[in-house]
Amino acid sequence: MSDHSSSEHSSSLGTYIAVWLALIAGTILTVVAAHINLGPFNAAVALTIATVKALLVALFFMHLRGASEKLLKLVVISTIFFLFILLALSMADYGTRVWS
Amino acid sequence: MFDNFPLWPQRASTSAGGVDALYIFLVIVSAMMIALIFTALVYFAARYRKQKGVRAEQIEGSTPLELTWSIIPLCVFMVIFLWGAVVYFKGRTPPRDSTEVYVVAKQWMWKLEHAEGQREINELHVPVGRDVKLIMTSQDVIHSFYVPVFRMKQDVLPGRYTMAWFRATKPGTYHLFCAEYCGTQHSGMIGSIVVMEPAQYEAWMSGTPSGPLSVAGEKMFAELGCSTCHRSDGTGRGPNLQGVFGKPVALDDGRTVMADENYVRDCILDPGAKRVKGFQPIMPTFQGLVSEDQVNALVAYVKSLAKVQPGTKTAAVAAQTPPAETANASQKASLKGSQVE
Amino acid sequence: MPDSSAVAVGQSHGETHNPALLHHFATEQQQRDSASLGMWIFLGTEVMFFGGLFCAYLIYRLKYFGEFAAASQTLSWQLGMTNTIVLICSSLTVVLAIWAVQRGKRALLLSSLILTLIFGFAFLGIKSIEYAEKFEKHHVPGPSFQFANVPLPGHPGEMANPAHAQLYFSLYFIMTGLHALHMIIGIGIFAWLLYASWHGRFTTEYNTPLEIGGLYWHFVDIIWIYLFPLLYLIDLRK
Amino acid sequence: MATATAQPAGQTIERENYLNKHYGVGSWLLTTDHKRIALLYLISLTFFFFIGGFFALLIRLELLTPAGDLVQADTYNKLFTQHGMVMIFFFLIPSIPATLGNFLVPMMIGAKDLAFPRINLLSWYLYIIGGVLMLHCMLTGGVDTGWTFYVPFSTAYTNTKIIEAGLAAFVAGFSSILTGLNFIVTIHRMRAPGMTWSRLPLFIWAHYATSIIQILGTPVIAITIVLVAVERFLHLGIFDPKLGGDPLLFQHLFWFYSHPAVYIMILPSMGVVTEIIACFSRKRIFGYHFVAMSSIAIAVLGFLVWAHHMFVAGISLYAGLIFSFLTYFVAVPSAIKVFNWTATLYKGSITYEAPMLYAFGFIGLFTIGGLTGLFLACLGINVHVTDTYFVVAHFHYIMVGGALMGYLGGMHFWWPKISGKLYPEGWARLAALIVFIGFNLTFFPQFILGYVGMPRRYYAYPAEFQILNVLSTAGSTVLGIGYLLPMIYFLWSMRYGKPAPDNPWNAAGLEWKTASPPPTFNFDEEPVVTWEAYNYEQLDEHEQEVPVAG
Ligand code: HEA
Ligand code: HEA
Ligand code: HEC
Ligand code: CUA
Ligand SMILES: [Cu+2]
Repeated sequence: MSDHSSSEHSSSLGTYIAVWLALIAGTILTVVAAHINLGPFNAAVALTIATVKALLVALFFMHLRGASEKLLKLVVISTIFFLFILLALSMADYGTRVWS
Repeated sequence: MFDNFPLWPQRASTSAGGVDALYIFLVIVSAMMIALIFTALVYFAARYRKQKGVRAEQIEGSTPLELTWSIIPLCVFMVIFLWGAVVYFKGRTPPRDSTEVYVVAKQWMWKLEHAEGQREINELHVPVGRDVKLIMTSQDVIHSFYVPVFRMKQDVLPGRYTMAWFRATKPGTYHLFCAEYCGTQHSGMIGSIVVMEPAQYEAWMSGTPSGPLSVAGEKMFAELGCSTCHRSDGTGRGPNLQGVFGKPVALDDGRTVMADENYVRDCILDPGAKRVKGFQPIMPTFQGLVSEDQVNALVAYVKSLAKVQPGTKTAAVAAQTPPAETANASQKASLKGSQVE
Repeated sequence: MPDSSAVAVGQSHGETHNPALLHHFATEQQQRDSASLGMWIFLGTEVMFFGGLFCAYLIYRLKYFGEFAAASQTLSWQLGMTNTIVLICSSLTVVLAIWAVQRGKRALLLSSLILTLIFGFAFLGIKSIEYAEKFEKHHVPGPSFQFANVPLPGHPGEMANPAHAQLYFSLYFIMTGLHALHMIIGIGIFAWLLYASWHGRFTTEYNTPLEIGGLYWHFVDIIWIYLFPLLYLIDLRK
Repeated sequence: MATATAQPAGQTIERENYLNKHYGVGSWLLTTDHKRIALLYLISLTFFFFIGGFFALLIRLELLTPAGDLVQADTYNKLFTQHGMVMIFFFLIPSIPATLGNFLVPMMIGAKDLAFPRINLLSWYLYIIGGVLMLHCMLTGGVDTGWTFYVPFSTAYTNTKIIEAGLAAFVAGFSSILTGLNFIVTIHRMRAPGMTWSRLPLFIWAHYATSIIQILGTPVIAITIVLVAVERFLHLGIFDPKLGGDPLLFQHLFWFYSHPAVYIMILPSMGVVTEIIACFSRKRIFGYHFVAMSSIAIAVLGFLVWAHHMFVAGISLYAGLIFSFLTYFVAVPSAIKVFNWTATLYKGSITYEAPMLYAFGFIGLFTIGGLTGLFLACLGINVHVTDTYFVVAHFHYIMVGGALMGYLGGMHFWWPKISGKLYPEGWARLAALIVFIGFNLTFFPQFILGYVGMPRRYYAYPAEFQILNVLSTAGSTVLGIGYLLPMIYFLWSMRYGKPAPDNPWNAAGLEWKTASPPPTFNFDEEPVVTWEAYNYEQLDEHEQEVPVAG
């Protein structure tokens, strides 16, 4: 059952600092990108950067990467999947209202 | 009028038959499934009841069997779905050129206005054999317009129009129910639909004093000052509304929408949401200044203008060939946006 | 491997085990794994909790594009960015604290925890500056809300509908307010963790509460990572 | 069977068990023993069931005559609202998971307790806080929105106690989330050695699927309630069309939870029925893996279909098509289950103790309820029957005929384990029969009523609907008696019943391998599992007469 996983071996101090720097850089990048008019892509770029940042936090700070067990990843993935369903199927109504 | 112990509702519209047929199909399918399952249950229960010396036979299962009883039901389901979808599609798409009735629901009554101008409360007179389209909205909470004998139901929402239609086939007086719970007197929000032979209907119509709804709308159009901007000669600051209704309109933000009842309604109550391309955003909102009935009249008037040949500078025309100066203005605006930085 | 260094103190079952090991678990590893799985699942529920709000935001933003942009531009991206950086720094101190406790570095543990709390308060402080500004500008939804004569970005001369702008601010306050509530809870948790660490409750072997608390803190950070662009940035240039 | 602690049946000296280990109020109210918490739940749930049932009886009495004569219109509206809320949030959603699930999940997988015993207790307290709020709300004015809380009626037009009722559901929701969380972690982390995933009883699989829904669905209703409360307090326009809000957004969010929630109510019951059928036909379940996976499939697909409650609410035509289409997919795993149960009987060695009678009742009524769900999911028919008594009949068939039957069946099946006493078999069979007859008499006429066009939530109705309503009311009194009976004889048996042997049904499953009632940590030794679930073959090897209860 419980295969010995957990965060016994957390990453090294160097990794943490690097991730932290990357997060700061991401923040600055997203602010800069927001000042450029990319039309509809502003939102896409901002959300992409946010997702990368969230991934960094989850993988390194929350030790999702180190977790040898797939289970935790499964929890994360399925949560995102159901969130996606909520948004996507609501849009199935709102997005098609103009046609009917 | 009403049978005392009904087991089946009367059919009084063209779509009722279709719904009933589908229903009967489903009843038969279900009855067959129930018969199958119950027979199996009862037979197994009796045949394999515990007997001395007879042990149960352990059976793992069988993938082919599992697939059979997943796929066959799924196919049956798909038939049900498709058939249901067709019936639904028909029931929700009003035919062109139907007679229009505006419905305003409020706690706890129905107000109905014929396009010809007759106003009724909790009672709707319609002739046999004519398509009637209902354009419905609510003043307060959600209600639902339900006529069982027509097999027709549609929620009535505040803040927008919902549509429904029917064509009555049988003279008589039928129930009109409010089917969405709407407060204390929800169950008292009952009216009747009076279906009449065309001749009788004409007599009823002429016996009821009125002018067409669009005429009332026209008066309001002048009183509210709409006509100062929307001139029929195209010289106003707003688009000429002739010939607008029922056509696609190009909007400022690049979308193109159909000028239907909801669109006109939004134009009056929330002009900011959908700006017509090529015009200044000067039209004020009339939210709070006009009642639901008045909005209906205005909408009816704008619709009546659709039959008039479009003059110049309507939105539809403007959409194709935007007047030079406004087009420039909007281009400038977007350029300005990207030039910062 | 897990129960290796546990100190034997008298127990009900007469086995030797760590006092922090609850009786219904067989091993410490099992207990730790259960706790972290439990926390991850709880975070899943939190995602869906905020998910309802994201859904509302998505739908109204598409519906009232202009007003959302106009309202969004009244926010200060400078303050938003500062807060983002503050939170990121706090996340770093949280991992440092765990790193420290696993290596028995008490001083680093305590100072990281204290820093985390400071960052947490800093975030709330900045947030309250922003809220105060909204009050002054009458941007708080309700009877005193005002948003008259604000042009729509990209459409000079066209004014935003105050009711729709109010929708933006309603969602803004509910989303950031719930996020701030989570921050306050997080600060509570970390205050307790600091207290417990001070008293040497955590060892190189047993530090599950720190890890669990850390997961929560990082999660709150992630929510902000999405709120920041959605509320402050994506409509900056329209 | 390494660790079976066989006890001679009918032993007189009471062993130490979870019931008699400690005495006193404190030892119950502060317990972290999952079995005691299950009993706490059982008592509180039963209380709420009778309150909800009491409302139901008043509803039925009012509907005896077409005129609104027994109560006021407002009172009637409160009656069905509170009937629905109490039955759903305070009875059926927690019913099986919090009682039988709480009691059995750790035991069936060979654990000493749930992973988080204190959270388990917390979840009971949350339930009680929610329940007390609900009671307070009902006693000081009540709510009249229908259990669906549709806006803008609930946010702007009613002056009843929405906030309090919403808060009650909110708190109860967290109780439900915590239960689900506890189950998932327990099932993942606490299984006894050898208890692999494919050896899990299907009851566990059903609870696992249920927990997924509880965890991912409930938070959405929680935030929706928050939005309603905020809207009501401050009137922000989130749902008010006058301020640009969209009332349908509420319905989307509400049903995003509340449709999956119906599977929270039915899945555990399906789990119970699976156990019962295996035991009383002395067979392994036909197609174990398909039954297990169909539970998961129901949980996942259940999230894709919510807008089938909104076909005439003003959603787009295309959304209607999409959601109707998807709804049919969630019916397939239910079909798989029904067919597998039936197939399990084939070549079995079947006996008809009370739990089995309830299980038969479940299959029959659930099938009817489910098939009428297909009517509702069919767009063309939904337009006519939505918001009529057809819907009322559909969901009572599933929830009362299905879920509640399963719950009662489970209570009978595990009662010897829970209480250590045997219930009177004859009475139990009689009760099952009365419930079955009363149930059909109450709710079958409502299908007809619905198709003829009687809208739901009507306090007065046109006279031509009366006869069918009278039948329904008559049935509900029979049904009431059917539910009172078990309550009486269960209580009776606690004092006067014969002591139960450890395994009165000679059933498979770890819970039967420990004492009745079980000791505090469930097993005297940690069990090691070396056999498949439903190993009735082995159990019947030494064919001794099974001691039949009663
Ligand atoms: C436990 C509760 C529960 C369960 C399990 C279900 C299960 C299903 N429900 Fe039901 N439902 C409710 C409780 C439940 N429902 C409630 C409470 C409401 C009303 C809420 C309110 O408005 O107050 C409701 C309302 C409701 C509606 C909306 C009605 C309306 O208001 O317009 C719809 C529409 O699609 C629907 C459909 C279904 C379907 C398709 C299933 C399916 O899952 C059923 C699947 C099962 C089977 C299909 C039977 C077994 C299958 C076979 C034997 C296969 C063989 C068959 C063939 C080959 C044909 N339900
Ligand atoms: C688990 C869920 C559940 C259960 C078990 C029941 C059980 C019953 N329900 Fe209910 N019902 C709902 C869930 C449930 N219902 C929901 C969700 C609604 C929709 C609400 C809404 O529209 O918002 C509804 C609505 C509803 C209506 C429609 C009201 C309307 O639309 O106007 C009716 C009408 O007949 C009804 C009847 C019954 C009956 C007769 C029972 C019977 O099975 C009850 C039998 C039980 C008893 C009779 C109790 C026995 C007790 C005694 C005899 C002792 C007396 C009591 C005291 C001394 C306190 N219910
Ligand atoms: C101050 C001038 C003004 C007044 C008064 C005015 N409008 Fe308008 N209207 C406009 C302008 C400009 C537009 C085009 C831009 C837009 O869509 O807002 C317009 C657009 C419309 C449209 C959409 C037309 C299309 O081509 O798609 C309708 C319908 C409409 N108005 C109806 C009315 C009604 C009904 C009234 C009175 C109750 C009214 N208007 C009053 C200026 C006005
Ligand atoms: Cu109007 Cu119900
Ligand atoms: Cu549903």
